[in-house]
Amino acid sequence: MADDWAEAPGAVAERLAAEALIVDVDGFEGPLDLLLTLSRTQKVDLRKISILNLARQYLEFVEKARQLRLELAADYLVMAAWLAFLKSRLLLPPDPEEEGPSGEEMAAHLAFQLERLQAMRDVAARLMARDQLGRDFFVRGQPETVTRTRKVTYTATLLDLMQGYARTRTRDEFRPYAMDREAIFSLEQALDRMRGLIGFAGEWTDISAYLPEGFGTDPARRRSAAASTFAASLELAKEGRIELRQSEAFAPIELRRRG
Amino acid sequence: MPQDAETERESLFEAPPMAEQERMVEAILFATSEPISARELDARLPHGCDAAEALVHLRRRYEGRGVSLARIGDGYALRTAPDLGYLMQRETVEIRKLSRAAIETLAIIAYHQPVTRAEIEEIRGVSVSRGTVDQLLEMEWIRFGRRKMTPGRPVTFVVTDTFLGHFGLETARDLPGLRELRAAGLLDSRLPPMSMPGAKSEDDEDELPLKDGDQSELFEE
Amino acid sequence: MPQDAETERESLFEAPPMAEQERMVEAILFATSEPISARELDARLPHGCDAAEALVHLRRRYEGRGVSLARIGDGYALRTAPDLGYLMQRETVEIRKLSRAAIETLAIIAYHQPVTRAEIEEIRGVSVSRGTVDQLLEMEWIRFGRRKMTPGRPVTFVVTDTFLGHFGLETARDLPGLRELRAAGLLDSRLPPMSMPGAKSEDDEDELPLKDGDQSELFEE
Repeated sequence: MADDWAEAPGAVAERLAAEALIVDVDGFEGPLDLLLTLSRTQKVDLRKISILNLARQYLEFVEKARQLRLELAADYLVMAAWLAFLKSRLLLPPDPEEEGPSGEEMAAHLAFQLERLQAMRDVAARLMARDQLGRDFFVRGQPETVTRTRKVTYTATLLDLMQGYARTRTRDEFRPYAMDREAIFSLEQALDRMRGLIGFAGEWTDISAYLPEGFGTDPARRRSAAASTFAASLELAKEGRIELRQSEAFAPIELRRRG
Repeated sequence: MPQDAETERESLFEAPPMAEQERMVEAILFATSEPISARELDARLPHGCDAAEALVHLRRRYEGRGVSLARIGDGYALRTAPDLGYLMQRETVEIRKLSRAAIETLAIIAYHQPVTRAEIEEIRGVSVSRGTVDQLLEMEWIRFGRRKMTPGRPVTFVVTDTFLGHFGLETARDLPGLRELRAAGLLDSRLPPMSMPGAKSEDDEDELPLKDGDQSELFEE
Repeated sequence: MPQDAETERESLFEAPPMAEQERMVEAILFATSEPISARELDARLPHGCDAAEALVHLRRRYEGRGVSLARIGDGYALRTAPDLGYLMQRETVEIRKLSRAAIETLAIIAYHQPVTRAEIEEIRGVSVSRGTVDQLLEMEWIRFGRRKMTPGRPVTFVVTDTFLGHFGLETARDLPGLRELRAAGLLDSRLPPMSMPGAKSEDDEDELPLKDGDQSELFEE
């Protein structure tokens, strides 16, 4: 390996450069950044760069890093593997059987990536070199606040008015109605209750076991609870969470958890 | 032009031309957060500048403009022209729905006018806040009617023509009665719990529910 | 109706002469440090004014002065002339030092917008740290754009008017070198051929770093 370095023209400078790169490996922002830096040693337009040379440089770099027992992040090694593959593609005659992009296509894309990254760095530098607010030009130092006066106008519709009146006049009518609701067990309530309980329903269980407490004795309340519990179990069966069965008409309905 | 001024200053240490000094003073006055004196300006301007003279030019330049050079104590500052102060105010008109308390009070006045505050409170079952009545008065939807010939001679409230105009009514008697409201399906039987006796809505915060005694009297009616 | 009365009253007056409109716009812009759009100006000026025309006059008036009228996206604002920045040491605000990664990410967003995180990573060849994006978002230099109509519907980033205002750009089209980059095809989104490192799926939102085990496997290859 050392012989190779010595034989190549300008090898000393190149080796020094390479060593400097290795020492500074933490300073690179990934393999593409490293490739871009390496490509500068070719001293040509990025469009005319020799990807083959670049791949060789990169692989030598990685090899040297391994000899120095420097730990390289995984993506550098992924790139090394890929460049080795690219190198073989570029050197060997194309295999007509082989699928995927040709070596030239891959090389062209890498060249494009390097050129694009360089271009973005150039424009980033141009952007930061522009006059900047707060450094080169300035905003008004004594902004005068715009005072906002808010005028609120209120409105109401005839419907609001009539409903409002009806509300005040019929308030008493709603009291017994509110009491009525105590005898009702709604579908929502039944669903809530059953969702919480079906986790434990491994075995076939009579659906009447799911009636809420206090709803079993009073006929009106029992009727309401039975209807909503039955409707809720249908809903849960539809959701695929439970199975239902009934051996014959009017026989007890049984349910169990599914799966 | 600016570059010329700068190179001139640097090579000959000559003061920039007055026009340039003027724009320097203009920029500094624009950007400083406080009024700045002529002495401070001199200290910030290149050597040999005459801030006082530049200020005279600048003041003249801004004469009659939307901005003027104001002198504040020892300092100078650019200020928007005093006659344009009204542009620095923005009036936003916001249309809000009347609160439930206001609507109910208004409705009772419309249906029962002339009606005293005590009567309104009796019907609503809660005390009527001064703010609610004031708001309706201010909107010119209600006004004071005749005093009632009962002990204490309480004031009464009636609705106004503005009220009738807003709701498209010829007279308050045109308002539909309870039975008609019910027939028209306007009596919402599923009231939110807020409207339950004793429960207060947010806008009713300043309203105190009447004692149970008062309320039950009403139900007996 | 109060609204009708108002519009009627306003239309009785003619719009003020253009010179007056110009000083009104001048006063409003002078009073604030934030850009204001022509539409907002119209809303604040008396009925019948034409802010857009007044702005044209005003821009001309401030040409070559110490303060100039800048256009920032949809908005207009007065700013000191950049060549006088050296006079303003006292006003200079500490501009947060951005990392190289943040600067490059910002440039990529500005030149490629709307751009996804995956695209930024493709261009830079490294993953974009959350901190970098957060910092740019916090500075209000970038914001989320529309989701891309590609699988996973990834979010995109675009630059803001605050960014444009900071760098004295009227629109993102005025970015330095934009035309050359486009002509050179460097702004095209060219997908890498399969099997390239970095050719990953778009919706790779939270990419996990490789485990140590994976790394050592690679060494053996």
